[in-house]
Amino acid sequence: MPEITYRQAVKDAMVEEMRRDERVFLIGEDIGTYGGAFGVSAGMLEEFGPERIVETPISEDAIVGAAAGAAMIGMRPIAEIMFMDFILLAMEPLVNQAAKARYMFGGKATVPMVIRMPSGSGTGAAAQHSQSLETILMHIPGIKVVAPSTPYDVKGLLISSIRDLNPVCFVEHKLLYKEKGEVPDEEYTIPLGVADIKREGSDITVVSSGIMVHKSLKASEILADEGISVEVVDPRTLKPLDVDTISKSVKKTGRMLVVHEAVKTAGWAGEIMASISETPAWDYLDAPMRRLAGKDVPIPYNPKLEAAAVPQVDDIVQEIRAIVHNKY
Amino acid sequence: MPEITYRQAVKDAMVEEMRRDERVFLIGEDIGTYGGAFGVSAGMLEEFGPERIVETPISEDAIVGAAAGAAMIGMRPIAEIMFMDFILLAMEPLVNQAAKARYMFGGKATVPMVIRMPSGSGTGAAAQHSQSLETILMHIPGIKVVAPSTPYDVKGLLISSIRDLNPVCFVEHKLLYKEKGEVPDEEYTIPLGVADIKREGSDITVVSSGIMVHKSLKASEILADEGISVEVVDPRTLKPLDVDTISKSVKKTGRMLVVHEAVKTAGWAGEIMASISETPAWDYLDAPMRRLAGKDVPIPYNPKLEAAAVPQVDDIVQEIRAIVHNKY
Amino acid sequence: MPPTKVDAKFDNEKTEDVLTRAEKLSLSKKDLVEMYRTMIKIRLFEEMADKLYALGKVHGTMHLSAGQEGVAVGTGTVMHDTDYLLNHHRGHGHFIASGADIDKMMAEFLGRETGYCKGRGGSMHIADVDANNLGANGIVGGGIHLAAGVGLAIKMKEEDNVVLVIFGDGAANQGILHESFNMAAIWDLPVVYLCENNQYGMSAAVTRVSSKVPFKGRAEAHGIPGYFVDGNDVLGVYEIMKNAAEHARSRKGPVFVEAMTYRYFGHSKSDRNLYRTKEEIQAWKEEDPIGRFETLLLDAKVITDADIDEIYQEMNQAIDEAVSFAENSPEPDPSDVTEFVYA
Amino acid sequence: MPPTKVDAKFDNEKTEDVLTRAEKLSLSKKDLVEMYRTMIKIRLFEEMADKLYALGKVHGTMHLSAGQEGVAVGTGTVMHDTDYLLNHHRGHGHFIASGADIDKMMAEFLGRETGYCKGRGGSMHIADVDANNLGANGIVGGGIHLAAGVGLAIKMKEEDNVVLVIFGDGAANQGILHESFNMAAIWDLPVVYLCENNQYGMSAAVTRVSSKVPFKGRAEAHGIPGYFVDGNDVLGVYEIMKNAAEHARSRKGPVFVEAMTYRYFGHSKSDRNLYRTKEEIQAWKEEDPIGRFETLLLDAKVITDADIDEIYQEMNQAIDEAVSFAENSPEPDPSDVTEFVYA
Ligand SMILES: Cc1ncc(C[n+]2csc(CCOP(=O)(O)OP(=O)(O)O)c2C)c(N)n1
Ligand SMILES: Cc1ncc(C[n+]2csc(CCOP(=O)(O)OP(=O)(O)O)c2C)c(N)n1
Ligand SMILES: [Mg+2]
Ligand SMILES: [Mg+2]
Repeated sequence: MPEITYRQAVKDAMVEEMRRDERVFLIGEDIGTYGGAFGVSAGMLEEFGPERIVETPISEDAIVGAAAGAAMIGMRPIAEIMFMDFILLAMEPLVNQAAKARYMFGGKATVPMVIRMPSGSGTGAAAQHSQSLETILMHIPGIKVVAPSTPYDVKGLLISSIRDLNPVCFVEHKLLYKEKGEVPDEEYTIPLGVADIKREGSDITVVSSGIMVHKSLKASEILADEGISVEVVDPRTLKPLDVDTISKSVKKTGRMLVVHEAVKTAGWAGEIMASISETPAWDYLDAPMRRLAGKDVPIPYNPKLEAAAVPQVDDIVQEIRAIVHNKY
Repeated sequence: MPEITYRQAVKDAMVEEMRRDERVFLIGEDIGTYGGAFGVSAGMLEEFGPERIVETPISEDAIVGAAAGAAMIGMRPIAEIMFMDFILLAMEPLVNQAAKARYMFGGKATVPMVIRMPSGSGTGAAAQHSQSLETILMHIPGIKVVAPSTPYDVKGLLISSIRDLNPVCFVEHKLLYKEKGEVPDEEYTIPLGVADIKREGSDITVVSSGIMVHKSLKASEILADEGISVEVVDPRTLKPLDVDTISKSVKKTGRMLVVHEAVKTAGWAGEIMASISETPAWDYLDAPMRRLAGKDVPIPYNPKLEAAAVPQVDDIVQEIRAIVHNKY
Repeated sequence: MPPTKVDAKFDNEKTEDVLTRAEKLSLSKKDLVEMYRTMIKIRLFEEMADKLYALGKVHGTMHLSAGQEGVAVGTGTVMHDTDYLLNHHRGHGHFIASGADIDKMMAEFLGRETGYCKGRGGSMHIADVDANNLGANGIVGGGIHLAAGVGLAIKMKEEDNVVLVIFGDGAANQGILHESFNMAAIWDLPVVYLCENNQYGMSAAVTRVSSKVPFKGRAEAHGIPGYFVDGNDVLGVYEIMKNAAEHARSRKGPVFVEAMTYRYFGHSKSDRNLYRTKEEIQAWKEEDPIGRFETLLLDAKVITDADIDEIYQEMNQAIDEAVSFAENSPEPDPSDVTEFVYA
Repeated sequence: MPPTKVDAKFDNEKTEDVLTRAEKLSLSKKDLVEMYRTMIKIRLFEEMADKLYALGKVHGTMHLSAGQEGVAVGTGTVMHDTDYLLNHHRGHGHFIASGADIDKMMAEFLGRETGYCKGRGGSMHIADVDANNLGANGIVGGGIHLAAGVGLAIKMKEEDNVVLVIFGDGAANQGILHESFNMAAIWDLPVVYLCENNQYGMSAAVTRVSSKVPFKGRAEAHGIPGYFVDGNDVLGVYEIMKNAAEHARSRKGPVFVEAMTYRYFGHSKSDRNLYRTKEEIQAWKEEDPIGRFETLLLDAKVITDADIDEIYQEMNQAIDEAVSFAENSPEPDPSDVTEFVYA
């Protein structure tokens, strides 16, 4: 299988779907000649023209609203919000309109749209360009939330998201754009709501997504040398959440750590832990469920502070050690 | 002590603080002659005049932004957002500006503002006027979140919120406005971050806030007849959260149920459960921690559906029974 | 005219009698009667809704548009069935004027499974997506961004219709109007913006919370043609809306219309009307859109008193039937509460 | 003039030579030299920042304003120390022109504890709240709502200053501008809105994404006086901004100014400049605000070539000192990461 980048996988999924289905179009800021702030759509303007690569004014509220309006009458918009932080300018159309239309109208509307948004810290862009806000989106009935960690997952999940009949928030991690991975040439999809076991292990289940999957895998390798066997479960879709796969893993390992970059308080680790409490896996727990998450701070500018604000490989290693060695 | 309504307690706190401190002012839609959509500020225009009861256009984004701007230069605005749902139009100034200014500026700014917002369902106002979005606000570093359940708590906490140097989201439940309770004549405050045990008990800890405190108390009475002794802990301040009081209670009872009206997925029950996992109370648990929350739906219009969408007394009773009788 | 808050000349001061105007507008006598009938239907329908509310049969809140029928019917008569409608919270009249089935509307108010939204939406969210009615909206200004997207999709799909988005004077102060205007203007979208200025946004007099009225300057700042019309003159609304819709339909880009009118009922059910006087309400009632049109039609002998009686009788009967349809319809089953979240 | 995107006449076409203009504006020769010096300071400061970035010493991204010094200095010279400033992401020039300490700025870029924000903010969030600089902003349009509140608070506190809020042409399409304009207009707030039109919002040419330019019609639609000025004519900016600030200062309400200018560097560090031509950049460089002013000053013998050399030397030294101050300053301690969340 050829290796492509995460960035390329996003683009390939969009390009292939746009070729397949003329209802699909891309809308957002600087997505044409500039190729998007992260270069994801570079070259798409040439292939699809300005009618389908719709470059907008800086008006996030109207971008998301317009995408929702177009979706309601049968189009399949993909809106690019340049940084996830800016979805905060468009919560009204996303939450009050797109997410609720189907329900409010008694099942008589569909709003098939995707909103792509790069999340996360690590680029030195500070407090207003580094947030991980996926938990907020998970809390809104009617929205699905996808957060892939590999090029393979990106492509398969983005295609499914575009074909989904609901508003899907597709959370890309900006530090992963350069990450490479194998992706088949032939078309494939990954269903929304299915987790993936990124590494099998027997001592502890680590649930993490996006960039934290990679950090967790690195931590697992380090720990393997110490004889600690870590299973890394990547939900891939945060909503709907594949509780089943996680709970099976926890039943097997008896321990769980959730790792996310989003700030700790009211972050989605709580959702995973609450979900596990609701399954029979609870009875198999040999240690308290734990979480390792972003500190409760806006992301600082200084690179050392920035690194200190979110979980690093070493933090994960230490936390797993503590859990496995019954320090809690 | 005289009995006053929850609505009156909100007003009394605002009026007393406005008399005490001329930096305090109220800003929002229809808060003057109309007295606010829920009648909270009725009469305040007469006492304080239009300079301090600042009636705005319908522009939530600018209301919250303006409050933040005024706070940054030393005023103490109280912004009324007519329904909590409309804070979604003002997430940018709240989250990207007000919450972060202090941190981004290296501790050199303070943004002492309160945003009051009525939350919750039960009035037949349907999907866009009935949300309970407090969890979203809890997830934002720099913001405090208060959600009182009684007139006494309202008054003491609102005064503290107004005097706090940070942005405080003050979540009122619209079905509680008519609720009566004792409130002392003399000035008092309740510190933010301190939970209150609303009922003592020994078999199970129920953590709930706002209207769910009342429903939990009713459920407790019913269960008392069956010999189940319920302790009801009301965090009052959802952020910062008084984990200590909750964990002490759980240590004592060995069981915990979190009840909130907010939808279940990624709702704050997860935060409580995760916090308990992080305390020694975990070891005292005799049953899995459970949550009872709003269903993952937009609030429907039909009254029976609307009632079915959020926990009712009977649901709480049944859930507690199941936990105490080891059904999980 | 009563003491309107916005002091400006309308863009189509009328000069001729009703039949001459009608002829110029290619409206037959039958059309005129139909317009009159629809106005009556709306008025009676809302009075019934108010009654049912008072009886505790309608849940929640409700925003009545009595007094604003001139705007609804002048507009509804212009628009095509294939046009998209993004309505606002005070939109019963517009929906009826666009051809709604009042049985299903009433059933929705009563929260029934047979209602337009199967009882999930209520008055504030009433929609008929299959018929291109994309819903009323509980968010003030909540259809304005959607409109840009619908306009964009119309262009992409090469449909030959337009989208009409309706909002109040209060909504005109939401920032989204600016974004939507700008988008519609740069992309020449077939959007008709209709601002129904009923003098108040809840308790806020339009002139107190708005920098400059009439609002058309806000559209013109984006190069969008703006019109200001007497909303209580149903033919005037028809005329201006016809031009406006034609502008959008012939792909000349977006257009903005502001119609001056007045609501008689309180803003919603919690309104104690403290912010306006009885005299003001009375003065506007003397300019009632139905009353004015009725007088014109009677004077021109388009209808007789007997016709009027008959129309009232017919409409009352239709509304009674709607109520009984609604009351005899089943409520949703509470166990279905989680249906319809996802498609 | 180079091929500006916005095709319109400036509101203050200059007719006189520099000394006559200066006299009319009550600017002494010393003032003129000071303005020139500040422009040089900004230019050299940013060039150094760019160098440090290339060396990997500056983290993250940075938005340079080289080419826009005319707007910064024309404006900064007008404003009072007591005025509030709400700056934007491309605001180094404005901050320096308002009297910033470049040591603390450089230290902030390098993420040091001695920086304006103790290394927590960086270029995009640089602020000096004690000196009434309420911060740059990473959100396009993110200061516009704050400005209404600052203006309101100024009125409440009966201060005699004004608030200046600066934003780009791209930001002018955010809906919040409409809300803020409306609020400022109805309450007569002392807000000076300055739109720095550098022809692009990132890669978006202003005329492609904006319905109508110049933007002043958008202010005028709210009854707010609007001005359009050549931003590369520092005296022209000074003149218009002086009138504008005076308007707000004398409590006549808000005012809007749009200054036409151009940025030479890419939008930010990821910009490959694909959306514009070298020729266009070159054409604008021929209208460089520093070059134009320098020529005027030389022609009028306000300065000599030797003075210029000296100014450059002095400024380069100051900037080198700033760099060494920054480099010798401590970084924040990572264990302090949770400080400053709450007051
Ligand atoms: C975003 C938002 N803010 C506030 C409200 C509460 N509200 C409902 S209708 C209304 C007044 C709207 O005024 P206008 O747009 O003039 O419409 P009208 O009610 O007069 O028909 C208000 C403030 C809301 N529903 N949504
Ligand atoms: C709300 C928001 N949307 C998008 C961006 C990304 N962004 C940063 S600067 C910029 C262009 C701004 O253009 P303009 O306002 O003209 O200012 P300029 O950069 O030209 O000085 C964009 C799109 C942002 N920071 N905030
Ligand atoms: Mg109105
Ligand atoms: Mg620009």
